[in-house]
Amino acid sequence: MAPTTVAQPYRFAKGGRIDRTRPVHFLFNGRTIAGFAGDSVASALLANGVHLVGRSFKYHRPRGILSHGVDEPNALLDVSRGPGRRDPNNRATMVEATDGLVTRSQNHWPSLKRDIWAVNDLLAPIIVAGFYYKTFKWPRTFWHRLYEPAIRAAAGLGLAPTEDDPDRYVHRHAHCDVLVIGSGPAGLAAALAASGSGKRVIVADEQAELGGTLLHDASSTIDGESAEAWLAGALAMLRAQRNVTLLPRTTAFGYYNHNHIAMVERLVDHPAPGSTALPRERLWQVRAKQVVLATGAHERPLAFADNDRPGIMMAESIRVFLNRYAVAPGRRIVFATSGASAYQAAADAKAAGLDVTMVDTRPEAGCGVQSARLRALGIEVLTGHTVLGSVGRMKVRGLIVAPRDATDRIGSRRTIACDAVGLSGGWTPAVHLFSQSRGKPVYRDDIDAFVPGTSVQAERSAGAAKGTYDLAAALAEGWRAGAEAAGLDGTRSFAVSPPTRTGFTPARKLPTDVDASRVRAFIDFQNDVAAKDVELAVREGFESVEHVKRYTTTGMATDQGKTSNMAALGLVSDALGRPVPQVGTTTFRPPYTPVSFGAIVGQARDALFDPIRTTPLHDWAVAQGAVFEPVGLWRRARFFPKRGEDMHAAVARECRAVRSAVGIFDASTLGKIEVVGPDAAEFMNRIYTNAWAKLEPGRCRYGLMLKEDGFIFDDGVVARLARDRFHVTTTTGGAARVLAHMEDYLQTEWSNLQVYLTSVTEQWSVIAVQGPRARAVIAPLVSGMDLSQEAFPHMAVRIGKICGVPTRLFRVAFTGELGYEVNVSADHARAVWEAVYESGRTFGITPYGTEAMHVLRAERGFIVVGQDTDGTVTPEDAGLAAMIAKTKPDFVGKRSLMRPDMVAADRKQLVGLATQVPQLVLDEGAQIVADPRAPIPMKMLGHVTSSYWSTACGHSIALALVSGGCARLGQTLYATTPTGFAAVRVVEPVFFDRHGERVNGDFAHA
Amino acid sequence: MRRFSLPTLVAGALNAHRSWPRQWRDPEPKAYYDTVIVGGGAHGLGTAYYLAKEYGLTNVAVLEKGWIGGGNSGRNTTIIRSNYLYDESASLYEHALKLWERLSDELNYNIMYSARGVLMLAHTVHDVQSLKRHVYANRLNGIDNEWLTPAEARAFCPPLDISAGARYPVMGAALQRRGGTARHDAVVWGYARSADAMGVDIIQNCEVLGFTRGSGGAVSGLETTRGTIRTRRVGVVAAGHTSVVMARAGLRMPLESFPLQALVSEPVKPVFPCVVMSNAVHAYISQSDKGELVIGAGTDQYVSYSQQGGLHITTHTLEAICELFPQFRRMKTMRSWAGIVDVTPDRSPIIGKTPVPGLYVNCGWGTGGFKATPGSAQVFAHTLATGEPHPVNAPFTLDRFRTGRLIDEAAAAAVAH
Amino acid sequence: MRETLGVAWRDLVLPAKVPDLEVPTSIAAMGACARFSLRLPSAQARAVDQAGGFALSGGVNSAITSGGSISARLGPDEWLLIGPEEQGDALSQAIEVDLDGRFFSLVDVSHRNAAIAVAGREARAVLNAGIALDLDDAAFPPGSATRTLLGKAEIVLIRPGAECVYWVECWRSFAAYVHGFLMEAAREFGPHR
Amino acid sequence: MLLVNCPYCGARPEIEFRCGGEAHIARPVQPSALDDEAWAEHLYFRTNPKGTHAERWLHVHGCGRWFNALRDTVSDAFTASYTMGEQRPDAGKEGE
Ligand SMILES: Cc1cc2nc3c(=O)[nH]c(=O)nc-3n(C[C@H](O)[C@H](O)[C@H](O)COP(=O)(O)OP(=O)(O)OC[C@H]3O[C@@H](n4cnc5c(N)ncnc54)[C@H](O)[C@@H]3O)c2cc1C
Ligand SMILES: NC(=O)c1ccc[n+]([C@@H]2O[C@H](COP(=O)([O-])OP(=O)(O)OC[C@H]3O[C@@H](n4cnc5c(N)ncnc54)[C@H](O)[C@@H]3O)[C@@H](O)[C@H]2O)c1
Ligand SMILES: Cc1cc2nc3c(=O)[nH]c(=O)nc-3n(C[C@H](O)[C@H](O)[C@H](O)COP(=O)(O)O)c2cc1C
Ligand SMILES: [Zn+2]
Repeated sequence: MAPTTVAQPYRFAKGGRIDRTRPVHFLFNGRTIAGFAGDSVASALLANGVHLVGRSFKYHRPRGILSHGVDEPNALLDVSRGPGRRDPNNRATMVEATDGLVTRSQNHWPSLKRDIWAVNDLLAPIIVAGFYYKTFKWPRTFWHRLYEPAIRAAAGLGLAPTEDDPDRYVHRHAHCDVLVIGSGPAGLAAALAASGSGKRVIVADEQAELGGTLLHDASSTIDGESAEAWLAGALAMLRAQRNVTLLPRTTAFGYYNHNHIAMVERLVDHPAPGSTALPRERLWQVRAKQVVLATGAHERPLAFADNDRPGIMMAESIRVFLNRYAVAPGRRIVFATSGASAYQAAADAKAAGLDVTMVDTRPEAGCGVQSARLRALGIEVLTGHTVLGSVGRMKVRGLIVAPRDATDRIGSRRTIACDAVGLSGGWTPAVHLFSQSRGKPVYRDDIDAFVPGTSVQAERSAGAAKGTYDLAAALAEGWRAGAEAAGLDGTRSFAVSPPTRTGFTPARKLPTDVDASRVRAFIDFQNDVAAKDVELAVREGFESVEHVKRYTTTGMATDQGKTSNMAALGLVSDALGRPVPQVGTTTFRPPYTPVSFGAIVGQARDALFDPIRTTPLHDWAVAQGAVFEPVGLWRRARFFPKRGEDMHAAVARECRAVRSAVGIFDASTLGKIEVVGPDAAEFMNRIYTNAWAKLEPGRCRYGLMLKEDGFIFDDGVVARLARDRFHVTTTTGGAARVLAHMEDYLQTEWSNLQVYLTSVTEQWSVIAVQGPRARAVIAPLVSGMDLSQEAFPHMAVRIGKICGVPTRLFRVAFTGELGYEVNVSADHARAVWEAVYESGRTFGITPYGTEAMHVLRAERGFIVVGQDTDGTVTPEDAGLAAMIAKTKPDFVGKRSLMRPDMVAADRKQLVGLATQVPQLVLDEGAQIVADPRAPIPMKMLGHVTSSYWSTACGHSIALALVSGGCARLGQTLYATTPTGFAAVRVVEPVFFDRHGERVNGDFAHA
Repeated sequence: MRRFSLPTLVAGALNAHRSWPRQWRDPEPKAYYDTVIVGGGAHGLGTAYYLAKEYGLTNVAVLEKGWIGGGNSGRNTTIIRSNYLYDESASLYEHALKLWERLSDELNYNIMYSARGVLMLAHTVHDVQSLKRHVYANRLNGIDNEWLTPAEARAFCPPLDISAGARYPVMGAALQRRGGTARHDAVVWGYARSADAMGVDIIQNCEVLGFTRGSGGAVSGLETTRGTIRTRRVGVVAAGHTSVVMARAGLRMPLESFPLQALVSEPVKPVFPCVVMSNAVHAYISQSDKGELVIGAGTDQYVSYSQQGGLHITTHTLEAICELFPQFRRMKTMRSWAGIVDVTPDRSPIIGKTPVPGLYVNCGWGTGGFKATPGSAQVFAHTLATGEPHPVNAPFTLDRFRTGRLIDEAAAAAVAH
Repeated sequence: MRETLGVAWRDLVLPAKVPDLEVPTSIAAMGACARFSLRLPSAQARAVDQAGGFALSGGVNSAITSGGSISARLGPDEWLLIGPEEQGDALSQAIEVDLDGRFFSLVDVSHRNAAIAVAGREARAVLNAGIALDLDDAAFPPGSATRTLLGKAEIVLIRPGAECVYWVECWRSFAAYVHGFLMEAAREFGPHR
Repeated sequence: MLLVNCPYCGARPEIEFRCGGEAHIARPVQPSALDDEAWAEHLYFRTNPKGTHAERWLHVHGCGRWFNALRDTVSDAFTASYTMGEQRPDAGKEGE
């Protein structure tokens, strides 16, 4: 077999799992790259002889493709799939080659080949680990103006997206009995075993194809079949089962509490984007009864000088490129290894017709039969050698090796010419998810690796993820894990031939013949951390592996150290002379590989970000041109501007209408709770500060509610409908928390009370009709109720009909005017509203919004909880001492009011403020001081809580909380303004209708 | 202490950095210390530093159960600001901010304090009232904080979406220009190095397991995983673990510990110039010098010491981030983590004496104590050295929960209507 | 349903449609219903067994359907009773009669809720875009009902019968969100209505 | 996200619940009889244990019932849930 296609000079004519009938073309740095369906961008680049694909983070060294999978630290590309569909830092090894992709290398200027920032490589002796902590401090202002911007510009990898993402993302919750993560031999065996139980099985694998290492295993047979055929058979069997869900392109990235596993499935990036109704990615949240982790293992590179040149890659990756993608990463390949698995790669390369040399760091005696077998294939095998470096700049041209003896004496150097190098420093089981599940990995000396220890959650590991590298053993282990997870007993063995080549000798940093402290042998390729950086950190006292990580940044790149973490902790172990298990690993954290914000957010964007709650009268308000404001999740009409009116004009007009004639207001968002039961009054007595026992059915009362800490929590008008039934109203924002507060006390403290609570917020829409003409407006519409002053006084409630439908009619006046709040069932609200509006036309009925409502209530000195109070205001502070029933032995919050600081004289109390300049409307939030000429920091006495222009008063009005405020009536104080201070006089917090006479409206006229 | 500077760094390069000394020693615990600090976070190490530097107390040990900085000091989103509402808080955080501004010089360690500005967004009328209240209060307290219109906010932070059609449109913002971020680990290491140089013993892998008590119940020593240490003055600065440590002295605390999460995106070139916080949608975000977007999420709802939180918490935050910055939907999270924060009922810290003679506590920083680090450390050192609170920490007593004089910044930002 | 004889018409928050079982997913708002929230200590429920024709015998999180009515038990002492719109008054009276003398709370919530039927082969996939519960037949068999969350909205999910038809009830101000959410989740399953 | 066992509904995802903090802190029958210290203790002081924690949960988006549960605050594993008013199942063993 030899590479043939001209367009893809490194592509074999036959073999691999690519589909030669489906060519694809994409751009890399403007150049068209040809590949086939089934290629990754990395394999297609290699097929075209492209190795240089990026620049490193710090030194801007030329970098190539190191691996074939998710562990890729170097080959990070900017990928665009059309307008708005561009994002940085994609692993070339994981992006499927598709038509029309536009890919670019990153982190260089002006070009990949010629990168100015590469000067950093010359500064490398200075810019070692942690250098920035030692310098850039002088002169002080330079940090912010010069050094930091320079560091920032040099760092970072790709360019953040700048456009809104047109793609969709969705979520899916799923449950299963057995979740198998990884579909290599271990995972497939597990799935096969588990599926037999008939229980629900989900198999997820991050690769485009299921099969794991079987996808590139050209040499093994399983139970007499080729690996490929066995894989096909296994998949066919699984596909045929209804209880099995197979999810390729699905990465399990987070293992959370109680077997909650988060996975992301990629749905559209592989075919042409935008062509289907499919979302780009789906976030799966799986609650699994049992989990099988068959996530395989990651290969480790070897650490030697200049081990990072393009063309130097993992040995197993070479095997993958050869067998799965039918690509030759080079024609003359040197393998450098400290273990056996690379021999299989070398054999496969040789079989593919490539020129192969094998360099093994282990002594001949340590290599067993492997070296002899390889030599028998005609491959030169150098055992007992070290690697001293590489040559080549933009691409490796040779590997410098030398013999070493048992005492690490280095023999004479030899440069082996090559165009690709395969490294293998052994394997690291992917224990990420196990560790996230809170399991503690334990160190196995024989394989120099951490493997899953005791399970903490309902999971088990199998295969290479557990350090089982032999294929037959991995299959058997997978089978057993799957069976056990499904509650079956049963083991199965698999006949595999030839036996897997396993075993290696850990090599932290290959011995060298030059000053080791000057050698840059990279361990974390992406973050440019060399072995000597780790050693420097340890020398400076950063002994914990966590300190080393943070000081050197090793393992902190986008690959999270998949290829480097073992090397780093091995080096720490060597430097400290402490065994590896005592050094320990750093913490594995989600996500296993980076996950788009979009996937995590899912549908929650635009209109689905947060529900927008609207009332049944919303559309009417929209049609009237209302301007809305968000209040919690609600949208409320703030004002109803007429043509040419700004907010102030509109509000002034709305207020005037209410004061002089009649206004109509949508108060439907008020919280409403029906309190029912023989103990309802007793319950109300305990929850509210005031007394309820004597409130007669048919009457309303303003209620004040505290939290147990004594601070005002909520308020509202409460109607007693019957002895055993109250209709409670709460503030809009308080609806849910008041109900929760009540339920809490009812269920947990006073469970003996016979009371039930039901939210009726949305059952009843509330149409407030306020103003001297209110009665006249509704009178023609109501039936079954006597609206006369005597029969239906202020603060009364009646049940009857309006427009022929039931109503709970409240006579209340938050505006201070004669007013009704018409409660009607929500579906009737629009009809009733329109009828009221119609009926009011003759009186000039005017719809008003929340802003006017605020002005009107402030003119009367009515507080709004949450605006005039915050969570630090007592009833006394708010001027509501009268609301506290002196006779009640207890209510929620009462005890707290007796604490020393709750009765202190300097507490802030609610007062009114009159500005010296009547036109001036203070800012809400303005602070109040006694002497504006006092030095800073100035003593603040309080702040403005509400402030409006009052048309009714002809001047501005304000409410404020002022220290010792009640004793300051008449004093002149100063409130802050955007430009300075304004003089204000402390007044009673009532500005209009001081004695509350207007609530009788047209009755008074009558 | 070998000075850190560009010349010494270059000199270091000449010998391949072989001769840099340890930044702090690894001493064996002594039998007796005048003062022991429990907790090797930035607050604890800073306390030891100021004890040595400003009060000449150098027979001091910092005991850390793991590795220094491994607690919240090493896992926070590094936001620094001082634009707090109440006088008590404002003076505490401003005290710290002034120290931040010269901390790199003082410690001879570049802690990368970066005053890039903290922008707090208002999305509702109520937010506007609340943030203006802050702006005015800050002004009178001599703390910079200014009110910006939406357009001004966008000019300061170009990625911000200020379109009126947003779910929660931006109605304005408060900007503290002196606010920003710092390199959290460097703060820990810088304090450790300077404290160590003055003789403070920093003892890692040393967990405090119990207290020994002398006459009148006063503290006489500590039981630790590395033996008994005698001392008459102990300052507990154990953040999320305060209740656990204090329980060993027989004290219950007004604290609950919750996992608080954060996450970083993959690194990208500079795209985000400042810090943005939004209380209404629960998000805060900045970009680190290395390029990651650093995003703070919320706490889980239950007490936990697990340093692991649920996915729904980070989801909630990312929703908000993408709402404010829709262009970041294709950014990817690279790592998420949690710390355990100790939260008091009024979300303000407790710094001062306890009912046990000789035992002092500095805790309750909850989700926001990194910004206070130098200030907290300095006033706590004062309290430990003199036995009396510094004026700045005088209001932050344990006693306030009895009297009701709470310092409740969060309650002051109550949700409207 | 416009105004007739001065009686207010009833305006549904979502226009009602008929569910279509032939397409992969069908999302259809339901017509008006009479609904009650009944609260009754569980011991009392055992004693009376039914009220106004609504069975009270089911376990927590079950729904018993008879005729046009559903009795969904959402908690040990809580039922959501759904009946034909026009029988609202008659039903409430009948319930009160049946429970007379006992401690209970009956609150009319007919207009508080809106209902959307999600039907079709992919109904579960659509619902599970926002519902974290296991909707498999074994876990949520016909005759199940529960309060839960769909995305950020609280809903009551009822599976009245054996077909793949799920009844999603939510407070009316959440209806636009719930409906939008379901439509968004159903988009990938092609034609639906 | 935890899987919380509601005594009425069985295992449900945490998002359906609201955690109400430490359990078995009964509201004093006569709060006014407590001195400031004892009242502060009731309001604010909590065990906050590292280990088994008895805590209150509300199945707010489910059956609407409050109940108690035991959970280990290190592993986050629940060991029991029980209805309001029931005794703590490991009574006598707290504080271990
Ligand atoms: C995710 C996250 C984001 C945050 N974001 C911000 C932010 O943006 N801005 C901000 O100002 N604040 C933020 N904070 C809060 C801030 O991190 C903390 O308030 C601050 O770091 C506390 O510092 P500390 O030194 O007191 O605590 P820590 O750094 O936690 O130190 C306490 C130390 O005590 C040790 N210890 C505990 N028990 C014992 C024992 N028995 N014996 C010995 N040692 C013990 C611990 O191991 C730990 O190292 C955030 C916190 C988190 C978790
Ligand atoms: N010769 C050696 O020394 C050696 C060493 C290691 C492995 N191996 C070989 O590796 C194979 C082991 O089989 P196996 O099944 O354990 O592993 P595998 O590598 O064949 O399969 C693991 C699969 O898990 C997937 N995966 C990993 N993490 C994932 C995640 N978070 N989400 C979704 N998918 C994820 C991967 O894509 C991969 O397909 C055997 O063929 C064995 O011979 C050999
Ligand atoms: C401001 C800040 C920036 C961080 N940046 C990175 C980063 O670039 N890469 C990374 O892997 N982790 C980063 N982390 C997270 C740490 O790796 C680690 O998760 C965190 O300190 C908590 O420790 P733990 O995960 O070991 O428990 C960062 C943390 C913080 C506080
Ligand atoms: Zn329940």
